[in-house]
Amino acid sequence: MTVQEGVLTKRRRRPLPPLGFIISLGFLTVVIFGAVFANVLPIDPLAQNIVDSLKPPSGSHWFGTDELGRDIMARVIFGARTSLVTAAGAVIIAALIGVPIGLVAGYFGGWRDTVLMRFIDVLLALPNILLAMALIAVLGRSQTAALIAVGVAGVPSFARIARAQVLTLRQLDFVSAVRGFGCSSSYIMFRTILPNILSPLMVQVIVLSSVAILLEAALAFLGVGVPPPTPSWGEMLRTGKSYLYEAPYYAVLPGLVLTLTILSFDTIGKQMSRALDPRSGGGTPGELERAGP
Amino acid sequence: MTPLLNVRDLACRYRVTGKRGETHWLHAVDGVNFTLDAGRTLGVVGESGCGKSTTAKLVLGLQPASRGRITFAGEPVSATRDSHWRAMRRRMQMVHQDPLAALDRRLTVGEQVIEPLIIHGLKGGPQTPRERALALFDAVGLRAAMFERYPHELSGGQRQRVVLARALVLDPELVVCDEPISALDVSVAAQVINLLQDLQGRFGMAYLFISHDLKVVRQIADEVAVMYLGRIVEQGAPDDLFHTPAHPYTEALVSAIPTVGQRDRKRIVLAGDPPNPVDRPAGCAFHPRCPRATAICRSEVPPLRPVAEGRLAACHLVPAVSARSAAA
Amino acid sequence: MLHPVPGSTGAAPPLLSLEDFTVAFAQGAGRTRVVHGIDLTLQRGEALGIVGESGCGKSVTWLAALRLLGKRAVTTGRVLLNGRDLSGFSERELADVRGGRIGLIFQDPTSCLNPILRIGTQIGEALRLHRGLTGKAAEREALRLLDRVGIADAPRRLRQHAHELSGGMNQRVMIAIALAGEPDVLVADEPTTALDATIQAQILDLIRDIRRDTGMGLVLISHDLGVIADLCDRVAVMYAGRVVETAATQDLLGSPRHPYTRGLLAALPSLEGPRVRLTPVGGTVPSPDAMPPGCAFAPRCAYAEAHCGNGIPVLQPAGTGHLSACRRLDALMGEWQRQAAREAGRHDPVVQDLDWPNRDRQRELSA
Amino acid sequence: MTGFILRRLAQLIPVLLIASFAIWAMIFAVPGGPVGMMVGENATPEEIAAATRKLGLDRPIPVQYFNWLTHAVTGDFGQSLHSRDPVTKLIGERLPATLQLALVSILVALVIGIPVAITGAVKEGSWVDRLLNGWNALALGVPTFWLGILLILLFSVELRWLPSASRYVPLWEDPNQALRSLILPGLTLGLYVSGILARFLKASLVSEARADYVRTARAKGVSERQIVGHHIMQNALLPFITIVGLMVANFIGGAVVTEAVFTYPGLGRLLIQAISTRDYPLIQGCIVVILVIYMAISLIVDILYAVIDPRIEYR
Amino acid sequence: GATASAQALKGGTLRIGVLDEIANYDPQQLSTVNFYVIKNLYDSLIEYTADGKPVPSLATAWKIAPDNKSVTVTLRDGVTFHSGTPFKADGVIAALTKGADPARGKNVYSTMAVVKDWTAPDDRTVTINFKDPVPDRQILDLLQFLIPIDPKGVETVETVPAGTGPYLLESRSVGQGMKLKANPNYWRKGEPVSKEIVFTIFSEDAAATAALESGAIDMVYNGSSRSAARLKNAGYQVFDGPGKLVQVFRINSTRGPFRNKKFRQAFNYLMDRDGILRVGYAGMGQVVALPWAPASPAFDASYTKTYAYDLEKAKALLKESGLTPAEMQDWKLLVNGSDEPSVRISQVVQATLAQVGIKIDLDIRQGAEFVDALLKGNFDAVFGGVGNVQKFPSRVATNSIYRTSKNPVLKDPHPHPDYVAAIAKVDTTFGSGTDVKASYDNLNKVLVDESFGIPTNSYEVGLIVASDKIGGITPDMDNLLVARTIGFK
Ligand SMILES: Nc1ncnc2c1ncn2[C@@H]1O[C@H](COP(=O)(O)OP(=O)(O)OP(=O)(O)O)[C@@H](O)[C@H]1O
Ligand SMILES: Nc1ncnc2c1ncn2[C@@H]1O[C@H](COP(=O)(O)OP(=O)(O)OP(=O)(O)O)[C@@H](O)[C@H]1O
Ligand SMILES: [Mg+2]
Ligand SMILES: [Mg+2]
Ligand code: NI
Repeated sequence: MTVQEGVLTKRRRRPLPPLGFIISLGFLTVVIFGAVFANVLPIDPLAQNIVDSLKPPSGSHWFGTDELGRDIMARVIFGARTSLVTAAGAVIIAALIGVPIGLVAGYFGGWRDTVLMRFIDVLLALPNILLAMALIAVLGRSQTAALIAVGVAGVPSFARIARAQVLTLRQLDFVSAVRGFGCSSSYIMFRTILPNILSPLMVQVIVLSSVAILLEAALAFLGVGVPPPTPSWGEMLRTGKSYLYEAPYYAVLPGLVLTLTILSFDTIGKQMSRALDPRSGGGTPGELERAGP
Repeated sequence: MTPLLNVRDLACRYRVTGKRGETHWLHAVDGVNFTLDAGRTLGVVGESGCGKSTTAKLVLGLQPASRGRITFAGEPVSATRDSHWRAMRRRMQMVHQDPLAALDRRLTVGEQVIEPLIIHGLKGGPQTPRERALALFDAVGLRAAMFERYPHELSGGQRQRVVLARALVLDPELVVCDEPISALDVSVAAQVINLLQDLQGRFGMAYLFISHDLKVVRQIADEVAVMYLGRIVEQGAPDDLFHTPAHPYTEALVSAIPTVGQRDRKRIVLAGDPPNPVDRPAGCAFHPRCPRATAICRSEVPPLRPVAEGRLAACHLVPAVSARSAAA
Repeated sequence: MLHPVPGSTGAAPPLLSLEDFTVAFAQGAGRTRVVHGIDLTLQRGEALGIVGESGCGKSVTWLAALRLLGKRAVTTGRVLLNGRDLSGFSERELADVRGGRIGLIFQDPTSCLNPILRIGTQIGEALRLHRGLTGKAAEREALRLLDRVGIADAPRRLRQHAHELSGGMNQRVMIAIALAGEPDVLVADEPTTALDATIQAQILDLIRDIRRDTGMGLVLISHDLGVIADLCDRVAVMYAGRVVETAATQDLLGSPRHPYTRGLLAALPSLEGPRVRLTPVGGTVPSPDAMPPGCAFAPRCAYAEAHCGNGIPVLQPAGTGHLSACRRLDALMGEWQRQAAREAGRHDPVVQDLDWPNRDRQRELSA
Repeated sequence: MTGFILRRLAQLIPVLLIASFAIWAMIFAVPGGPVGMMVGENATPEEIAAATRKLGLDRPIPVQYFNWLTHAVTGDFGQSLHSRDPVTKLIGERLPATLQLALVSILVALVIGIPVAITGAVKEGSWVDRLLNGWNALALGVPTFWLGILLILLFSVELRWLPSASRYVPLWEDPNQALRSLILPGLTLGLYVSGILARFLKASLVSEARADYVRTARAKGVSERQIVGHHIMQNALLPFITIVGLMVANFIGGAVVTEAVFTYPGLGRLLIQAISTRDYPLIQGCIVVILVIYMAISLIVDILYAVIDPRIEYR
Repeated sequence: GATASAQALKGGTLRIGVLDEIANYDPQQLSTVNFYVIKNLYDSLIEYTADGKPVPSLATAWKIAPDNKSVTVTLRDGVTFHSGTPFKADGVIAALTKGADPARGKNVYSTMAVVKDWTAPDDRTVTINFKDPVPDRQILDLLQFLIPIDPKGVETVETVPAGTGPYLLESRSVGQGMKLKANPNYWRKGEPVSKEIVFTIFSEDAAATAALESGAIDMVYNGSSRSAARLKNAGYQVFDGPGKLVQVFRINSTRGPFRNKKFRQAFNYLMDRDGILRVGYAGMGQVVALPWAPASPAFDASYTKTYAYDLEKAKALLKESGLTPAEMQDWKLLVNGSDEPSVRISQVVQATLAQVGIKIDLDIRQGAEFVDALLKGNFDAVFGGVGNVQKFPSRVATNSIYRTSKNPVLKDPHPHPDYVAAIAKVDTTFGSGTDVKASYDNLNKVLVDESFGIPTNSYEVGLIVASDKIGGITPDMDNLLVARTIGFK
């Protein structure tokens, strides 16, 4: 007598995704394309031309040049690489640490839950940016450090999502059923529960990607991110901010690209979670995952 | 002959936190005794929250009991998750209420039927896991073509068949069914009831069949136990028990069932709500709602004792018969 | 008791009637129709039962009739209350009808009450809206209502919240709220499904008593024929968004005239009589967006013939006050009568097991 | 209730102990110490040694931690190594500034967020809703530091209406000056938070609107307006309190970026400065204060929640 | 000289934007962050005019003994400390005692190295004795550096100012700024002009200049050359004092390829000094190849031409060094991340090096971490400004890289004995004859030959950018902020 019976026996036609989603996807594709193929493009983010410093956008330099006469657009394109690599690495780290923590805490409960969640609470109580800065202080300033710092800041959100999902799933009959077959705890955690929470975790990956990009940029903006001369959006904003009078485009254009990237991730993440929430008429987690077959 | 399942003085309590943060003990199951022979069906009925599901979990060793002893085919059942416990899983299985919830939406139903075999490392043997699963698909009346489907692509009845096939794939001796048809439509429920009976006829496993629907229990069970607030208050053959209930609670329960056939039947409507298991009434737990309660009911807990041929009841007002005649 | 057959109107118009009522849900670009043209009437003071399988449109029909389904639901046809069409009503007028003329109660009483408002506030709201009562007068009336629905210790209960009351009590509160507007009809959508057997009996008794005292009409939606049989004068059986049979309760239970109704009855286990093997109706209900052509029940029907697939059967008289929508009605009625005579006293399946995938194996198993 | 609060307070202690020890241990893992900054880059080894001894940094770390702890429990967080001022004084100067900014930002966020959420929820699916969704996405997606730059560019560089660098002026002392200073950072931060609040509130409004009791209210004949205002809103606001509380808690140390853009003297920037100068007592003090406030706010939120929502019990 | 124009100025509240939080009020911990308070809260014994002429301050007269082994100072009468204590010899002695204490001496300690002891024959006279004869200019530098401290307040001088200066501390809000008010008992007549100074700390140059432009402040002290250049064009007054710093590419010659002298010398040609000056300092300052400001007696402009940017010469030297390309690359350029010009010019050098095939990484560090690396000599190379370049040439040795003993970077024994000898020569050549000049020339030759420090340019420190309403700005030898003469036109 469940509603789902009626709904799920037939797969419904899904409406076309909204325009914003398509634009976002398009924009991200361009950014990712640029980041991946930056090396083969005929651009050099490091080539200095001190005589031509701080020139406004023109035919030869679409985004203008920076204080060392480097092409801002080239730096924005290579900056995408920095941002995306850092964000991707950070999200992977966050997931690799956070998900097992959440799984163990949620599945076993008891003292393990208490200990792990206290740890997560501490991480959570410290604002992300401070946590990341503290870690960078320990690790020294480098891309790896930024990546780890942003990753650790993302651990709590993965842990909590995983835990919350486990807590609901653990109650479900199909998990009890698998448990009833006499399998080990790790089998249930990693073979039964984990695949079932992959979809919400995937959404979290997308959501966290935008958070990670933002956090990475914020760190660079505060001067502790990926060190120069490696191009980085946040660093460009940081430097650009001190040339607001001479060269307003310097801070504005990279900021625009950064903002659009974040917005795109956000839009895509939202669309995905809408697709995951059956109540908003998308489908079931299972459906999204197997969109292929 | 030792019974397949022997439950003695089983009890289980949960710790619950009260309104002001104080701890209470909720006695979900409180001294349950019964036996179940191989190949037989024991039906358990009772209102919501009376401890049916808890009993089921205790019997399967999915949850530790706070008191009592369970033996399965002569071996004690414990809830410690050791290799013995795991091995025991092969011999006892559970069927849940909502078949959709009991299946992993992410795996094909075929994979899920095979899963227990994989977990128990039963990959070799005379049949491959796939052959074995297909044979069971056949037995529960599913076409082999459905093997590759996902749970949401099946109907409710078909899903429950998958759940049954999965429960049977390890060849268990006991299947605990916790309200296996409550989530199904009337017409589909009938299919599953029939199937359960047929499978028992073919494979000979015992059922512990839990339901709040007396009519379904009567249809399927060889013996019925009526639970009230964590205890069995009456037990016996279904027809006898439902036609001539001995315990006042059973009587009220039976009379409360709206039936198609009889209109304007005299109903015993119990006053009040089912009591809170956190603060059990003293004496007979049923006394606050019992139309016939007397002083002794308020003070003394009635034991479950034979009251007629093959019938047990826990009520002070029902005269006991001698142990000998009960055993006959 | 005899009821006028719809169409053969008596003197006064029926209290409530649906005429060719359909409901569809907007689904992406298109629409899925879930209720396909229903004709039903309810006389003043009558108790009408609606039965049918899950998803057949029992709830949707009545919610849509009162426009409680939101914008995604699109209805056609007419809903007449005392002869006036509700579809022409403004939101304001409709608000007066809801709770004022037609009271509603639902399946899960606890979730149907606002969790953060006191019981008293929620009853008071209905009293204010429909009877203009506030303050002391409202409180007095609320106490009376709680008393009426059999809640002891009413003054205290008024100050409590839904989660502090049991399910049965909450359903009583829901009834009290429904009664607050002194409606002409109570539409009860599976009011006891979520409740225990003993509590269900209490609620059914309560509804019966109130009806006896107030003469209020009742539409009782349930998938449990037993519950309907207990309370209703007349029953409408729905299948896949249509009414397939309607008759006085005794008549319908005693001599069902539609294969689906017969199947439903045969699939029910019973507490009485000898234990017999149940006869399930094979297959499943078609989903609203994949309706078979012709009779929706035909694919599951043991008596179906080729022409059942052409054209939708309409309700036709099958006795006094008895309507059934089956193309083979005449043929089957004769057959069933003969069969009944032949097998009087024996308990045999009424319908054959049809869509059983392994019918042969099944026989072998049961042998 | 008292028991509940006491229990929650007791839970605070281990968290603080663990956190403070972890931080203490961590800051010693950090390269560079406070001495260099104190003695300057041209200092001689003698000066360095003398300064190290003076700060007690030559003692074993557990001893230092224990020293700190014994003082800290009496409320004495020591002196800043850098300015030699008591840590409590330094924090005490920054905290009101931080709270003031948090207050203004939350007000901005509420003023923008609540109407956006309600309109979006009431008109769900319409073009207005889409527009507001877009607005929300923008509010969330635009990095505060970029928005801050744009605002400065517009209001300070171009129009010269407002100062580009904000100062802390207590609102009650000079409201005009204080607001001039707070308006840009408050807007920057508030806009971002309004996005979070609006999204959250709308989601809970929409999900509450689907709840059964709303259907009951309609069936009772309650008007649509009252259903939104009375039934849905009240229920949706409950979880909303948590979010607002969390946001405020997060502002205490987490508004660093906005503080940096507008050079606002908040607690976050004090901490960053302390980290950069390796001012150990100040780092510890700041973090402990941030943690305590965070937990205090979440405790207050929990209590509020339990007081308002009849379903919640104190645990 | 300022007094005359001060007459025409009006007092009032002077609102000054600064970029640093002061470390403390100790006048002996003189670092750029304290530059804006020291000369306002304290007075030194003597002062220099912009062209290096000593003038009296708290000392009314000073007499250097003929053997250059002592100096006798006569103290001003009628001066009181802020606490009300009269200024006497004990105030000078307190400062001398503190300065000679390695634990408390701070910046003064190294300058005090030449001092043997001191005596105070009476309240108004102090005689300072030296271990060895000390050149005149170096003695004057010491007197200019010595700031009398209230003997009662010497212990708490870090947190409570204890001077005789023209202003009193009124209030301070850490991280935000401070307020000074005029010292009513100040001994210089008619000064201070402005009755109140409000310092506002801006974390960024841009914010400070924006505040100046919006009229929220009257002047910015110690802002960047870049915004000064921009504001100058916009009609603001820009004052650069004589106390410049010289940016030096400091090389740790004890490490890796830098042990190779030819390799180091190549860097003399690898510095695109013009580019560095433009990118780093908006062209404000001069390109230099020696660590001297133009005001320094050792200043020699010819070196700048000789060692101009020349990749070919550099390549030739690199080749001569005999190092393989792989050996040349294995190092990092340490960068002070808190200093924007350093970040920029380090990137310029990085790019230049890439052109001659040397790929290096930047090791950007902030705050304590950077100072720590600097103090421990934990780097291969780093840009760092050196001070005291306008004073007696051997004062350059107070900068860590140029230190002759206990050099934290080069360690002991000093790897460049020629340089140590050259400094000693300068220190022991008295008078003003040709031998003095010769000792300077020798030092310059050794500096470029050893090449462990490659000066690139001089740059402004303590730049003052003021609105046109402001007048009466007095230059200071060290470019400290001297606010007592500043007022409104
Ligand atoms: N994990 C638990 N923690 C606390 N109380 C529990 C827990 N599980 C069950 N209970 C309580 O124990 C009692 C018995 O629960 P049980 O699930 O066995 O009832 P049931 O008879 O199966 O009811 P239903 O018919 O509703 O399924 C109930 O009051 C229930 O609230
Ligand atoms: N809001 C809705 N949007 C789309 N389809 C709906 C909606 N509500 C109901 N339906 C569909 O309408 C059909 C009829 O539903 P309805 O709730 O009336 O069934 P029912 O007969 O009341 O079943 P049950 O016994 O389960 O309550 C079902 O197929 C259901 O899936
Ligand atoms: Mg149960
Ligand atoms: Mg329904
Ligand atoms: Ni009738």
